[in-house]
Amino acid sequence: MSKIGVFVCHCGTNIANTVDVERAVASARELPGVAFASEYKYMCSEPGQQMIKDAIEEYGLDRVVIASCSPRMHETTFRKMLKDTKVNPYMLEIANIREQCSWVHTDKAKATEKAIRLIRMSVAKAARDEPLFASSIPIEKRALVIGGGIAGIQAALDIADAGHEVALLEREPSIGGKMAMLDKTFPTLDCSACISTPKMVDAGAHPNIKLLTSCEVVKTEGYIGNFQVTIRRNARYVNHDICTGCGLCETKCPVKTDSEFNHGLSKRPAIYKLFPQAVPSKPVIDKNSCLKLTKGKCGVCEKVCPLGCIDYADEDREFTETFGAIVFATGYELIDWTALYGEYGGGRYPDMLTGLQFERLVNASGPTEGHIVRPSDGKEPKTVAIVKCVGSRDPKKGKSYCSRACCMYAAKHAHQILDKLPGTRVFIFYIDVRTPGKGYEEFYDQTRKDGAIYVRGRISKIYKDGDKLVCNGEDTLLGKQVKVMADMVVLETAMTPSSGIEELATMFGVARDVNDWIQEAHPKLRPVETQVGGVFLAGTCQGPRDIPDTVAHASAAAAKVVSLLNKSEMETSPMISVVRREHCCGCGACEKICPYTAITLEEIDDRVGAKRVKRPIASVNSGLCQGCGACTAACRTGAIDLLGFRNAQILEEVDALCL
Amino acid sequence: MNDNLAKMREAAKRALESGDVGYVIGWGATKFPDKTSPLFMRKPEDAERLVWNEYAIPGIAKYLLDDLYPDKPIGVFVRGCDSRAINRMMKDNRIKRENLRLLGIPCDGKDDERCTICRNRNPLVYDELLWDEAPTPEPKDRYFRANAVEAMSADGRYAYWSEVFDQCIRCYACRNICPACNCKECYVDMTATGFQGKQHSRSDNLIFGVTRAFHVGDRCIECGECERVCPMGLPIMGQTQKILKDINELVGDYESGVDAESENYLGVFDLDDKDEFM
Amino acid sequence: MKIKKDKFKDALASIAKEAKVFLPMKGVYASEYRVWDGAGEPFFERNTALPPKELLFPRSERMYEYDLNAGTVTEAAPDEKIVIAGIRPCDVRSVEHLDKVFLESEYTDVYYRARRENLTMIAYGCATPAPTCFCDSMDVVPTDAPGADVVMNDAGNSYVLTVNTPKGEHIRDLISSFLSEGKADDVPAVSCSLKVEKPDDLHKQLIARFDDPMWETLSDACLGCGCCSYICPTCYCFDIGRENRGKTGTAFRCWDSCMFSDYSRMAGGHNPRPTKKERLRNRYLHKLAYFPERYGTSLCVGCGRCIDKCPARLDITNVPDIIQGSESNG
Amino acid sequence: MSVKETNDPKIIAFCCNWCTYTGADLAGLNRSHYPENVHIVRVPCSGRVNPQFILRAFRNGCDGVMVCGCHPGDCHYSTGNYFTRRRFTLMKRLLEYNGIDPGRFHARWISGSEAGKFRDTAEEVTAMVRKLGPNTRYREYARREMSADE
Repeated sequence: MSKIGVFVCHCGTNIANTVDVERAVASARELPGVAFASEYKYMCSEPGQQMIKDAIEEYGLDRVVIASCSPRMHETTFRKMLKDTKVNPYMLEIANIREQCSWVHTDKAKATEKAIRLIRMSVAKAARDEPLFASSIPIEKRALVIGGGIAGIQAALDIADAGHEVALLEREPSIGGKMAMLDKTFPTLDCSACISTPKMVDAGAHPNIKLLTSCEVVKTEGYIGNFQVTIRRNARYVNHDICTGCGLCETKCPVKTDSEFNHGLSKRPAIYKLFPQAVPSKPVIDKNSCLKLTKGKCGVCEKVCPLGCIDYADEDREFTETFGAIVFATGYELIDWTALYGEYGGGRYPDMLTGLQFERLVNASGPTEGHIVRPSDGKEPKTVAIVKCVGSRDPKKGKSYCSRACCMYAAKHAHQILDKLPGTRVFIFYIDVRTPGKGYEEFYDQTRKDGAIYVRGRISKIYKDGDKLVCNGEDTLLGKQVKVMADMVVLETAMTPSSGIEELATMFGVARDVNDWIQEAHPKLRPVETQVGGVFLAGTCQGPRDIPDTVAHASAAAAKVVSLLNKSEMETSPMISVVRREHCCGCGACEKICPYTAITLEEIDDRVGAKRVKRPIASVNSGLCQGCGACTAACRTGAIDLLGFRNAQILEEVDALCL
Repeated sequence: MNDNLAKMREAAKRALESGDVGYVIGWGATKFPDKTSPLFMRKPEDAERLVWNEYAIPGIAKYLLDDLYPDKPIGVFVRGCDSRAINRMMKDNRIKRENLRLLGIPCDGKDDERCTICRNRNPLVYDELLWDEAPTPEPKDRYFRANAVEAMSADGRYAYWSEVFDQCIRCYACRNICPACNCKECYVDMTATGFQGKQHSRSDNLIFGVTRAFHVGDRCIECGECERVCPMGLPIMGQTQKILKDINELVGDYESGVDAESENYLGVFDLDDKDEFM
Repeated sequence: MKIKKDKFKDALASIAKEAKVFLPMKGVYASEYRVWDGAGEPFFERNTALPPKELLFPRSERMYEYDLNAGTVTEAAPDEKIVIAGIRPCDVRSVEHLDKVFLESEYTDVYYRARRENLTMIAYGCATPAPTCFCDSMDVVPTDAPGADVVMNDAGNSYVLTVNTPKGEHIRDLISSFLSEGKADDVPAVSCSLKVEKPDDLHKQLIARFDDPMWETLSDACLGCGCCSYICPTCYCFDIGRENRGKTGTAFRCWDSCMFSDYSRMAGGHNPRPTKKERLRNRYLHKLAYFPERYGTSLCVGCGRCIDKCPARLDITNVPDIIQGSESNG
Repeated sequence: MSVKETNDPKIIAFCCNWCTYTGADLAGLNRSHYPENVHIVRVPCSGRVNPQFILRAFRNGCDGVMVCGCHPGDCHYSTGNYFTRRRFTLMKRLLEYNGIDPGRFHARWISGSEAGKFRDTAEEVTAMVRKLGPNTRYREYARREMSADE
């Protein structure tokens, strides 16, 4: 028989005014299994706690019921208290007789009766409590940052600076991401490369950072503190161990193919660095355009390379490493407007650029060395139309959300045009202008003063007339149709999650929102965590944001990673699911319902008659299980149960209420 | 002897002679002409005892759970209903396809009310088909029991089910024949947890009835075996039909056991599921 | 003595004044011995789906109630007078067997005894054995029931009554106004179509063949449900449980079946009868070997219910057939 | 004491720890009053609630049952309540089909901030169940003299 101690709290007068505490105690004393019952003014106070400890000692109690405020208030307090006693901290039940009784009822007799019932329910549950022990899992003190844009670089640098090893993984041949493509950054107009390339170099040179460029995640197992991640390094065909990055090969390569970095505005060879300041500053061969690799002819680069770095036989290689924490910094892409906006020509007119193409065009290291000219004929435009919200805030054709950065870079683009080509007419078509950031509104004001013409309204159609791009739309403020004969159009298109995010999220069991951005654990309070322990978020993989926000987000994620990696092991809640092997039939219903992929089917050795057999049963990964109990309701047998909330315990509570 | 029976005997004999299967499950005669009993053929000559007539009604797939780790594959004659039972148990990870040798026998319908709602006379999974498929006649009202009960008042429904379950003797034949009731241990026997009272009282019998239905619910293959085996002749398909009817109403066409891959209704969800809760 | 069939219900009404009368009746779903409501028609054409044992040994029976607050235990003492009118001779025999178990062994079951003492059986001599009936192979005479208090046989437009016991005499007195003189010797003999040949030492031979492979074949199709046990008039296993509500509660017993896998499972998980083979063998041996060894008579009365209702159509008569077959072959 | 004498219904509410339980606590902080008949059983997630709990509650003497959790999309465990929704949509219909009055079983989404909704639901359900009177269906009486089955 259990020896339960019941302790009823007055909470000053909070409880005692409405509940007859003496009666509740007297009634608790009569309950089966109760060895001691008492009351006190403030159970959570030092003397209150001491009283419980003394009673445990004196009456040899093995479990405790405290009738007091909500367990959400003081369950942790009392668990901590029990750590110093012989009673296991999980042999504790709290009857909520304040928030759910004395505060919501007025009739003292009835409230007392209810308190008695609530205590009875807790006692019945407590009688079935069992000692539980928090286990600890060791933490591998290494982090994997997936994505080498500014978010990934910042997170990696912060974690590395805190003294932990980081692998910075990037599927492109260089880190740098989208920020490396930008010309100037709003609102300060400092040169993007000037501020991002030093960070890239820092990351590349940091003793705690290992760069994994041209790499992709292919598989992952394990859980917080202990992720085994299988990574594929795509073949580079250049031995980076000996390559010095002299660049001779690039100059001799006969192939010319579209430059990804310049968004097709220029050509690059088949052996190439992504951009001049690439980190690592060593070329790779694009196997899809290399003549040697596609047709077996050429081999020029191999001939010219003074160090013999070229290795056409290079292959994709997979390797598995263990990490304690993962940071998603997979960034964004621009929506493919050409597929969605046929009325804008669907991509047929070369003088219509996306924002990122314009960034390359206006960039001093870009294809035109920063001269704003039309890609079609190299002429300077006299009239430029900038169209915002292409694909954003357009649930019918694109995305319903606001891409957040476009208002500001549209203003920046206008400013750059007016700065480099004074006298150009710049029209900005907008729905709203949103400038919530330090110095943002001032920048927008300045752009208008510079001469940018803001027209409120969407462009309904863009078509070519001679060498003009005719933009039809409505000025909704004036209620008038407008027509702009533009020489160049810049579409500020929506941000969307990077391709491949679905596979990656699925691999880690991380949830995505309706737009496929990674779902944070809590939109307000846990913005850099996912619901999967040990997987964190940095930057635009969680949703559109600009550079300052991205960097802040990345540093926040790094702080979370560092605080995790600073521990050598981590305590996990013992209130998790357990499987009774002899009852489990291995049907897998629980496996499918688990939101954390914490349940897997495991083959166990069993005997059936004289036969030794292997049969599948559900197995709970204590590192992943969060104790939600969804699996238990899916199990028909009741073979899987939740510690702390066992089926039998809940039924006992039901029964106790019904007495 | 009809041609089909000859083909079945031949197939069973061949399978047993080849040594590819440990035994073959079919139907055998009893002392009573209108009853057959599941037959386990172990030797080629046992095939001669096979019968195939309008009384070859009993479902035979469930016996596969008695021998989960056979040394050799088990031969089973499969009609449409047996094949759905097999899909069901494969989906629930209880039996393995490689342990089965499925001899497909398109069914001609049996002398049983429950066969009138049959939607698949032809086997949906098999290794060989012993004779040509024939179209399944248009089934009668799939929810004939549930529709009748739904038409009653709430008090009427309670009275109806009370009358049914007052007669239930809790022999669990319905459970034991059901291919969707395929747990290793039944919740009924988990007395320590106490989900099911052992008393043969109206309430515990009703609770057994509802719980059984809910556990089977989205997995029910609509073979009607639960009713056939009930020694008290209770119309318990009325419970499972109700669940299937609701599922079909909620998410559209839903059938269990037509393949071994489709997810169970209660094993998945849709963000846009109907929300009847405020 | 005779009673006109059209007076039968009036006679029942006279009995019903002092006892609860049960008749074999058709139910909505299955036939059983039901409380006669004063109007219902008897169902004599076949034996009922459910045997009469429920009236002596209920499916679920409250044994005692307790109240720890008051410190009281109240034992159940069934005291209702029951008359079964129209119980078949096979079922009468089953009651005789249950008596042996519950009353005549060293332990007397108080609940059974209380009910049994209050029970009067008016047998109905069977004129229409079902195809699955084989009582005459199990030493039951279909038309006679020496264990009954009164035996009643169909004689055209009347029933012929034979009184066997003082309880029977009491019934005769209750209904005397409806009786007329008549002889019982004109009852035609009735014979079951299903015949079971069994050697006299069947029980010895069966025990000798405890490890015979025949049990496997016999149990192949068994589903492991409790149907046969629950509709068997002589299966008497029960389980005891408690319905606790705080400090008050009830102890009850309810039918159990040796065909269930958890029946013989021990607390540590070991099951001495791990598969259906062992379980079916146990049931058959109990009927045909263990009981005869102990009480000198087969526990099976040949009512045929298990053959009729078994979902897999298992047939207990196959057991003596196999023994007989191997005897005649060997 | 016969159950039919009083009409003070017992109502059990299985509430998820993160939303409804918190909402009920907030109702307390707000000193919102509701009937004493509603008793909360704390569960980590509405997805933890096995439909068999509901049957047990009716069997042993509850007159009304509530299952409450986070609104769809807000589950602390991200997907638990989507399964709850499917499970209890079927179960609610099945209970009604078996003659349990729909007024006796309620599934509700109540967030941690919806103290008012919790109070209103508690009031509404209590009123409804009180009107229906004590539940006798699926009820197992512990003692013979209390048996009052229909």
